[in-house]
Amino acid sequence: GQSRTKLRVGKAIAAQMSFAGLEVGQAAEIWKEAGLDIEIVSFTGDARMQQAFAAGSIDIGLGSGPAMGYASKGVPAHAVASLANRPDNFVIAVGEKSGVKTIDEMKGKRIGVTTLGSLTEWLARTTSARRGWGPTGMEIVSMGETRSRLAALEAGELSAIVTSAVQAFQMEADKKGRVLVSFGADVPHFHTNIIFAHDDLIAKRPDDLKRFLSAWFKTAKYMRENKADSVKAIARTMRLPEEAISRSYELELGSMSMDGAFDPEALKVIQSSLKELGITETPPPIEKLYTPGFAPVSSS
Amino acid sequence: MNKMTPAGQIVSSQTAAISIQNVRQQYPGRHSSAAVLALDDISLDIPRGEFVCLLGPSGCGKSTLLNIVGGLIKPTAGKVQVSGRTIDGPSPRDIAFIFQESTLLPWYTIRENFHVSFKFSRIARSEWQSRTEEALAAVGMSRFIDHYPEQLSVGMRQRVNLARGIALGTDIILMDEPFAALDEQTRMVLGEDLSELLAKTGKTIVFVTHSLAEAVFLSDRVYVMAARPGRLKTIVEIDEPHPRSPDFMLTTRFGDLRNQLYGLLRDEVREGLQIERKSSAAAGRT
Amino acid sequence: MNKMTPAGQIVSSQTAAISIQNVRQQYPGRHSSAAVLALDDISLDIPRGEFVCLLGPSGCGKSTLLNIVGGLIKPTAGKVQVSGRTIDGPSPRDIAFIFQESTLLPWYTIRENFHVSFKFSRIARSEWQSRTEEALAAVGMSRFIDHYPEQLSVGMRQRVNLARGIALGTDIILMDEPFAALDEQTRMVLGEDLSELLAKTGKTIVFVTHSLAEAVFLSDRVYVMAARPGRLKTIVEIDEPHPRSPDFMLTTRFGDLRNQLYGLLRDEVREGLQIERKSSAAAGRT
Amino acid sequence: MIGDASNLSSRAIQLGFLALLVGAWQLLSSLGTISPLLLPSPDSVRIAFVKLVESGQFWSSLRVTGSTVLQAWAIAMIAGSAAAYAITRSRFLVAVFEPVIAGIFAIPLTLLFPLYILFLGIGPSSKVAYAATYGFFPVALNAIAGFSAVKEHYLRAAHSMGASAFATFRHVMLPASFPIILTGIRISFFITFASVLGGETLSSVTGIGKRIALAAELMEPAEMFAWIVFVIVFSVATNMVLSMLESRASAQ
Amino acid sequence: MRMTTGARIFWTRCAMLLAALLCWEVYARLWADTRFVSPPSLVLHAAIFELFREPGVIDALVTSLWILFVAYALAILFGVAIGLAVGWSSFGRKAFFPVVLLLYGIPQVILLPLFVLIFGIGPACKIAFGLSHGFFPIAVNVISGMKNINILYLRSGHSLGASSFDIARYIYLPNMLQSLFTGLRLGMTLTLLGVVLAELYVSTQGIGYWTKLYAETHDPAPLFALIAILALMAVILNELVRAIERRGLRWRG
Ligand SMILES: Nc1ncnc2c1ncn2[C@@H]1O[C@H](COP(=O)(O)OP(=O)(O)OP(=O)(O)O)[C@@H](O)[C@H]1O
Ligand SMILES: Nc1ncnc2c1ncn2[C@@H]1O[C@H](COP(=O)(O)OP(=O)(O)OP(=O)(O)O)[C@@H](O)[C@H]1O
Ligand SMILES: [Mg+2]
Ligand SMILES: [Mg+2]
Repeated sequence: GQSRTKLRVGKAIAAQMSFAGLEVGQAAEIWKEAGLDIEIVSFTGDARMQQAFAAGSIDIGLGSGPAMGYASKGVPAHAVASLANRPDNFVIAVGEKSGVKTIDEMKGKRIGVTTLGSLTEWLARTTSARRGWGPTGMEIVSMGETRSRLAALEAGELSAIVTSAVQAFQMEADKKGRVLVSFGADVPHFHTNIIFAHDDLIAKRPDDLKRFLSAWFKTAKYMRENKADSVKAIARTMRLPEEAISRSYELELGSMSMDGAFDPEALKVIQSSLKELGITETPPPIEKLYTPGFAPVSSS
Repeated sequence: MNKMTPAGQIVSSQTAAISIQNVRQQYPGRHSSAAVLALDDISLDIPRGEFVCLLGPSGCGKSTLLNIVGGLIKPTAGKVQVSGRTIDGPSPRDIAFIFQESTLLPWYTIRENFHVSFKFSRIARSEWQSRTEEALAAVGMSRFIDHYPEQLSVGMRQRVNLARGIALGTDIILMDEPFAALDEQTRMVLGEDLSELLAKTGKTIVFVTHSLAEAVFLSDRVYVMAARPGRLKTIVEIDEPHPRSPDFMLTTRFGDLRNQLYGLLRDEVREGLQIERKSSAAAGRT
Repeated sequence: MNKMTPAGQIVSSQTAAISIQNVRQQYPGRHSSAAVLALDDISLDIPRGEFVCLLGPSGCGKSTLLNIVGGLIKPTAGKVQVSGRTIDGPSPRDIAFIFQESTLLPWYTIRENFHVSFKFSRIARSEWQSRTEEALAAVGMSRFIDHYPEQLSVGMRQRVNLARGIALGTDIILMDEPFAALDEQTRMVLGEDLSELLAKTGKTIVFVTHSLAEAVFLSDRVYVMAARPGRLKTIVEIDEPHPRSPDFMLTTRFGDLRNQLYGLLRDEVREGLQIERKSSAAAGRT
Repeated sequence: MIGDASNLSSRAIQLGFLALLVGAWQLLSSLGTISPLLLPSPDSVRIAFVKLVESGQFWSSLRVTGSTVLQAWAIAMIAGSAAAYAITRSRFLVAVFEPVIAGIFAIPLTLLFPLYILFLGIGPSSKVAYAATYGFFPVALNAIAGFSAVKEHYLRAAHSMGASAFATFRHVMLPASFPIILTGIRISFFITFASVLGGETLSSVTGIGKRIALAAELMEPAEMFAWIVFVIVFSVATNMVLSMLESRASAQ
Repeated sequence: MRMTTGARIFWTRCAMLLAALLCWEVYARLWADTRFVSPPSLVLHAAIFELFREPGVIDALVTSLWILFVAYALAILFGVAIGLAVGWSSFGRKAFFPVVLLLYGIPQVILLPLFVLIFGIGPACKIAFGLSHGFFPIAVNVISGMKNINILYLRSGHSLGASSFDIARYIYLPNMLQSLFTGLRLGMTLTLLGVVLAELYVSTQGIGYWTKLYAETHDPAPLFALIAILALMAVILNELVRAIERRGLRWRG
């Protein structure tokens, strides 16, 4: 057939449902139709993915909202579209053994997040701040991958963890914990996930980038319209039971952006969060956070 | 003591310091065909307070026998008794062993080597220093007390090795060619020392040597061994009191005894070598 | 050739296979005070085709000298010429070196040891097998061709070591006490072989020994060394054609020569030992 | 005299190498082809380092990591050499266990790190256990190699003098196999150190590894490299102590 | 019937393995939290019915195996060569050994981004990173193994006119066989570790990717199966090397 444009697309973490759109798009041959050949590269956190941008190893990256701040550190990549907005798909889950029943009991307790400076940390801090405990009202511990967090929970070292809804539901299914709160209500205006593009791609091959974005949002629409097929593809990708995926599917898709548009309110929240997370010392101007002109994308 | 006995005689085991009874030693080879029968049914008794030599062609099993007596090798068959007790491992309180090759530990100086040996043998620490110095002086090696073994010549190492064995002060000393790397004069001086030591302290010494003169000069009896497989051929008695003076070497009796030993060994060695040469030459031709 | 020369003479270097000129060797010690002067200004020439012996008390620097001639140690001062060329490292095409201690590699069988040596010396592969077999037969060790060195007795190892050095077929052979661990009979047989080899092939052989009889029986001249520091004392000439028969040993000339050597060495060794004993005893008393 | 000259020139070579390394680093970063996010300039690292040292806040991290490393390393050394000693008592045991030890070491333990958290929590003890596990193998394997290469000859001599098992170990086996065992101990140190850092990166509240991870996550490469300087200084210092012990042991 | 020593060793090892698996099975079934520990039977089941049914996993394993192989071969090559060069003389040891140790002291994980920069995200990066892990134990062991040489053997070699290669091949190598092979064993595992770490850091469709996926599920069986297969790969390469070692150590009887 005709030669397709190659794009190297990074995922900040391997197993996240909204990022699984890449595989769903592959299964549904949406990338192929758009003339794209994408190579999926997964990382163990936003920082690593941003380093890969700096090393010029990837063209596009799917990461978290707070990672927008890395551009001001000199990473040659910028946000080009929103991938997911309200963090409905993120929750605080408590371990069965912790004895914690409500969020108010979490004050002064240990909570596990993936990495410091990450979305999960930010969510934990925000929750604490909203409860009037100050940003460090809960002791935040970074624990990397899921198994470590679960292990620490099991060992009684942590009372709760910040995790995705899918994981939390799986915990409930295992009778090892339960969901305490979802973040959606706490943070109505937010960009949970962002699509980043390397500056070279933005400057030199804007058409390829546009083609990618349009295909991505076509995938998003497809996911919304074809739940059954998507669940199957996602379950395969994430190696989780279809029921677990199915259960959080509405939540996840509810937060997924269908056009990538940036929300000024959300940008402001992220801008102020960068300092809280310690990513930047002074909040960068909002215009520096993203590159306009690519979103919104109409998914025709 | 009943002297002048045929090969394989049994001295009353009351008086025997070492009694070797029907000892056989077979070394396994890689294939069973390559196995070597080093000793074949050796029996002999070594009376207490005697200086005996083991004499025999190269490879006849002298070191093997000494190792067995020292309890370092378990014989394939037979047993060894030392002072009436059957040996089942080294008996360091009774026996000092001077190995054919230097066993000085290369990572210690001569002094440290002595001290470690004393420590191994559980000799009181207070004696270490004096024993070391005396023993080294006796072999003319005092100057090298703080040298490492590798800084010594081969003969010097051998002297140190010898001195260390004697310094342990055991009743029985097994020496495996302790003089091999020494010049004749040094041998003689050290040999006289040994003779004197024996006369003074009544130690039992078993001594392997290749020098016929040395064997005659030093020993009360010479056990002559034959090779392939190693076995006892004859015992030659040297009836001359210790300590012996160098004049003994000038007597005709000394010459006769030396010649007797020479005759005992000569044919065997020569034939052994010759036969092998011929047979291998023949094999080479086929 | 001008024979019968005083110590330190210079043979016309045209005819000299090895010419040693003002060689000094100082070994560094841990402290500069512990440094050992092993050789002090030695000069001597070894004529081509001769069999010469180095004789001297233990530790006088014989091995050191041989190592220097072999190009294995760089002397502190002086130089060595072999066939007119100044030596600056081993010259394996001209010189074979037989070490005082066995240098058989323990991880190879005897056969493999030979082959590796031949490989090192760049000898054609086609000759390996026959050279190995012949050399081993000559020392009566054919049977053990597939044994590992550690499965041999010390004397057997020494014979193999000797055979390997000779098998290299160089014009000059340096031997450092190759017979030390052998019985007198075996020594004699192998010595006669060497004598024959010399007569047939005109090789130059430098031989270190502690046996006076051996020195007289084998060599054309004996270099007698003195110790502390090692230096050349005298040269004794043995004017008897090769190959020599065992009957030579029965002549009075043989006895006289032997006694001459004995006298040359005796006092020195004895005094050396005695002085040290006394001085150390004195030191022990203070 | 001779020793001094070769000492001097070997020091010179080492300094030269260090200069070369820093020079190359300087050159690379001033060329600008490598993003300073990946390779910060030596100067910025120096500034960050000085800042760290002046603030004094490095001290607590260094203490936590240092003590974790030393504990884990000590456990690894003792357990490793004890196991090796026990195994080398007989050839049969060596033949049975050496491959087993090598085989267990082949498991990528890093993937099982969560189990250490499960059993030991997120405090230093999980890191100690994790790093000690990793550090055990090089010590054990090297000590097995070292002990079984000891010349029979020396053992026999000690045996003939009636040496106790401990004395034989202390005066014969240990010195004879010292270089090889020391190598195991060295490798064990590096692996232990790397494992502690890795463990701290994966989950902990303090320590240099945590600091490095934090600096990496916040994209502060200069600070990250400054922490690495601490790591290198610590490991060079430890190795110098080992080398000193080594030259003392084989003093000549 | 009397067993040969070889057979006894083999059966003892089998018995031990079996006993260990049994203990693990019992522990995992009775007490362990099944989200972290799987009994071996389930691991086996997962290997057969999940891993080997998944072409992606098989491809990843095959890729990893050859990456491991290449990285290991290079680690041996460089480790032995540089080890020999440094250990050749006491001056070399004194001057360059500290340099090797200094380099070893730099935590490699931290330099991974630089590896990615230089070698890209393909196999080259993983090979280089595996090599950087496997190299050091080999080199360090070679250097210390050379120290134990009996000088007489070297002298004898020189006197025979042996080339440097000859000396390395016939004297140094056999003499240090045991420490060399210990280095090779350590190097094997660490090479594997390096490859896995690189894979975890950036993974396309390699074992790193699958490891991360399986790690996120609440069923450890496939993860354990994957780890077991990785270890098995290392053990097999190890045993291959051991066969060579055994030939070399025959002389010890
Ligand atoms: N490597 C060394 N380091 C320091 N000193 C040494 C070294 N080798 C030899 N010596 C010293 O040099 C002197 C001569 O030693 P050498 O080995 O040449 O003697 P030798 O004549 O061969 O003695 P032997 O007959 O005992 O073999 C001795 O005093 C010895 O201590
Ligand atoms: N470890 C061993 N393995 C196999 N065979 C051995 C071993 N040790 C000795 N032998 C064999 O046993 C025989 C006797 O050896 P031994 O060392 O006792 O001889 P020896 O009389 O001491 O000779 P030498 O005078 O040469 O020292 C030899 O044929 C030798 O090959
Ligand atoms: Mg012997
Ligand atoms: Mg010598």
